[in-house]
Amino acid sequence: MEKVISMEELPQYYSDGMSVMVGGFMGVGQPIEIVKNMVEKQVKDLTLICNDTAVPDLGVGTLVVNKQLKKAIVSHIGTNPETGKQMIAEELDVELVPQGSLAERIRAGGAGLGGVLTPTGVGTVVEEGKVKMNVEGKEYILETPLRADVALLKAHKADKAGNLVYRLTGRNFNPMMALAADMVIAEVEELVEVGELEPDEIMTPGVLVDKIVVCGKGE
Amino acid sequence: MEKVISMEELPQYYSDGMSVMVGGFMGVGQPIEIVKNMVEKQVKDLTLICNDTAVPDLGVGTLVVNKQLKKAIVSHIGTNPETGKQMIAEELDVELVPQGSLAERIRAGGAGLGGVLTPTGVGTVVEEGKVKMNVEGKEYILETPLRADVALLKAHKADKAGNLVYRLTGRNFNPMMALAADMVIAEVEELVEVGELEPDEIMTPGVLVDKIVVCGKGE
Amino acid sequence: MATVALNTKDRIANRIAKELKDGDLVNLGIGLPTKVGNFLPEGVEVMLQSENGYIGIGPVTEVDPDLVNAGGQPAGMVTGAAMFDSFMSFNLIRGGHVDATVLGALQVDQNGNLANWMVPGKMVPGMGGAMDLVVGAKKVIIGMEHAAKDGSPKILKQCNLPLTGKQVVDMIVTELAVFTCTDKGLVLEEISEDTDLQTVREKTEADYIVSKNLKKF
Amino acid sequence: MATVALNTKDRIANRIAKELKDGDLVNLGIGLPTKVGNFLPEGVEVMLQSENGYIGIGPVTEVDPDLVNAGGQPAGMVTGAAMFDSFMSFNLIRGGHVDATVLGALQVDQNGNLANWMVPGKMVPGMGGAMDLVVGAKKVIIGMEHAAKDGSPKILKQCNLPLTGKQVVDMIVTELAVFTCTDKGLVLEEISEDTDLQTVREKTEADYIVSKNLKKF
Repeated sequence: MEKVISMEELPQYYSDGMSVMVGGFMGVGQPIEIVKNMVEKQVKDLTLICNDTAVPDLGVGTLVVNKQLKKAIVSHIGTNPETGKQMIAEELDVELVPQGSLAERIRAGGAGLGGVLTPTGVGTVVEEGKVKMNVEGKEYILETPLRADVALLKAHKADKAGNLVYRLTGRNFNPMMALAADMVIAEVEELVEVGELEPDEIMTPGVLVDKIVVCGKGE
Repeated sequence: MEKVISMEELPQYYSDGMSVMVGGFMGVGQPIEIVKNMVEKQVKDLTLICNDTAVPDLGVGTLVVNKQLKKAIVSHIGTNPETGKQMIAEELDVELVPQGSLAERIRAGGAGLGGVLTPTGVGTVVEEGKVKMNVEGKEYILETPLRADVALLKAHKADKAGNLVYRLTGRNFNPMMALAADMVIAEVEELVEVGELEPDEIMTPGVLVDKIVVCGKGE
Repeated sequence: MATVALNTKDRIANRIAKELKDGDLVNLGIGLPTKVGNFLPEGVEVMLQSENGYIGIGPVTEVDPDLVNAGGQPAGMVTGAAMFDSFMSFNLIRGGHVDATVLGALQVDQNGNLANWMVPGKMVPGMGGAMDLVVGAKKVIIGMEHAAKDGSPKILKQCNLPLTGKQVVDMIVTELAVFTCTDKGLVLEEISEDTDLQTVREKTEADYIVSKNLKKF
Repeated sequence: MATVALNTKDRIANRIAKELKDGDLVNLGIGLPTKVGNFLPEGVEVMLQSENGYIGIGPVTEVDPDLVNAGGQPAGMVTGAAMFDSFMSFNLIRGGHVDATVLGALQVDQNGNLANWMVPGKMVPGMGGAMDLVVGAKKVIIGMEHAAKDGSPKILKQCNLPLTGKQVVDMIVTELAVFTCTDKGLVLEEISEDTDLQTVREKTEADYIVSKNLKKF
């Protein structure tokens, strides 16, 4: 049950056509080094689930530029013109999801729920094709679960059992994604021994994390 | 915006017939001193939302023994025989909710959702009277939001802005209840200055907490 | 404080700042709305929330790669700031815990509908957190220039761009006017000191009622 | 290890322990199931999860008022334990992150239905986390004495007490027998060394198939 692996061992978990959740918000709290490795290895036809497509030269933004995505399920693409360009050219299928609904859908996928009823997007294009329900006089949209084959997280610290601690706004979508994929891999800045993290300080329990790649602070 | 109040100032937030969420699991992580005060003040006809009714001589268990409850929405009453007795005598309306569904309902109430679809309780009495939905071939029950007039929390530490830190299994339902009531009052063991808690260590942001009562470690 | 002439955006931000109350939890959108924080009246302290997971945005004292605002730009934090994940962030936003949000707009209409996330075929940045903010925040304030760059009105009878939210706007503040959205439709509450009713009427497509207590700002 | 005669409950716990795999996340119910932790085979380390919000239940070294198990009793924690709230606890349980749960039962039936939370008019402890555990855990193992105290069968054709879950049980372990719940119904996989097929048949109301590879335990 050794969880710590090297970057060289990582590609065995990639496959063309896989769905992949990637933590991070505009690249912050994103496993930049793992993404670089995926660019290098030219994994293709990916379905990306992420908050945004960052910027062209950072993190998941480079996957877009490098045309490795088949589909992107994200809340925002405005900072990466390449995403919009590929979308308009119909080279890339972009499903835009309100940020809160994206968080809900990932959590629902990770928590065994069939969906949640949210008021977000009622009366907008977001409701198109979705079940709507009225609960106590208010309209809601049923947002359904999202899961992925692989989740790629970024943590500040990990212990060897996979317990994770995030730092500041690097936390964002990472804890939810840890619940919602068949294989969960964390890029971490610092690795410590089991027992060095306080039980109350741990933000993602190690049982959710399958593999850890130690990368330092990155560039 | 002074949030710290004394126990003597607390009763202004009580009213007969109010609904009250109380944190704690078998009394652990429960605002025991505030509950004692509610017993003393004989607040009555309460609707209690809590994981359980503890034991007869502890925390919310004493509210049951003292017949201050009209209704209890809980997942477990087995450790307080008085609850079962009053329920069978039809003196107390007990709504038993699966523990995970109780957590979901409180979170939904606090997060503006219309409900969640859970597989928990399908094919049992729990589904009676509830909407059922089939999502991708699996049956789910719609569990609807819960909110309360007042939430009573117990935290290990608070700063004067109301930022809270819980300790070990004292956390339980407290963070969710902080989201789901009109008035949120925390009993805390220790009060510190704003800035003494690390931003990453805070488990409930102070904006959710209206009042703080400092009680030390209790008995 | 010496009176200085404010530019258009600052004037809008300055007026919006007066809507915020001491202790409010506030979410400011990118661009003009961000400026509102610079004009808070004395004695009014608000906590600023950022969709990407914290309360307590403050001035940038040193650049920390792990600390950015919802626009991905370097951010700071105030004493007492609290961090959390995106899930909790939207519990707060959707659950009515944010007292006010200030957002920009492409179009607003007299029914309180808002369009601010895409122009079909031209620009599709995505909604980010905006759709959650407009349904969840207790007060939705739109801060924008009164007309588009080509002079066409932005306050319309009916939005024709895809909506961000339906009947969600509470107040519109431009360099010319302040409107509230009510059950009876838009109400013109204030006009700026250097304009008049006629000018506002000409630059506004929407129907509106002029308040009996019309004020100048 | 010297062989010692085990009492009924320990024998059941001992057999169940062999079902757990190294690295599993396991939730043990109150009572008999708790004993399973005492009988793990060498080389098998599991992490125990507690509904009230942690992973890593360990022996009690000192009583800490903030550290209890799901029965409200003083608990300990192992090195590497992680704490969280009830909401996260049930994300783990319902979301299929718990590899196995061991629970007691009042009744189990040949369709894998389970009743373990109330006896109408007599005893209504409530379901606690049991209903979530049975739908969420990857493997649901029932550990119980084969018959009720009055000798009446507990493994039935059909439960007549209110259900905890429908078609949720994967395996039943008693002091006499091990059954698996399959699409074809119950399969008797093992009988204990000091019983025989006839005795098991007499004490079991449910229909079941006897495995071709019937083993002794």
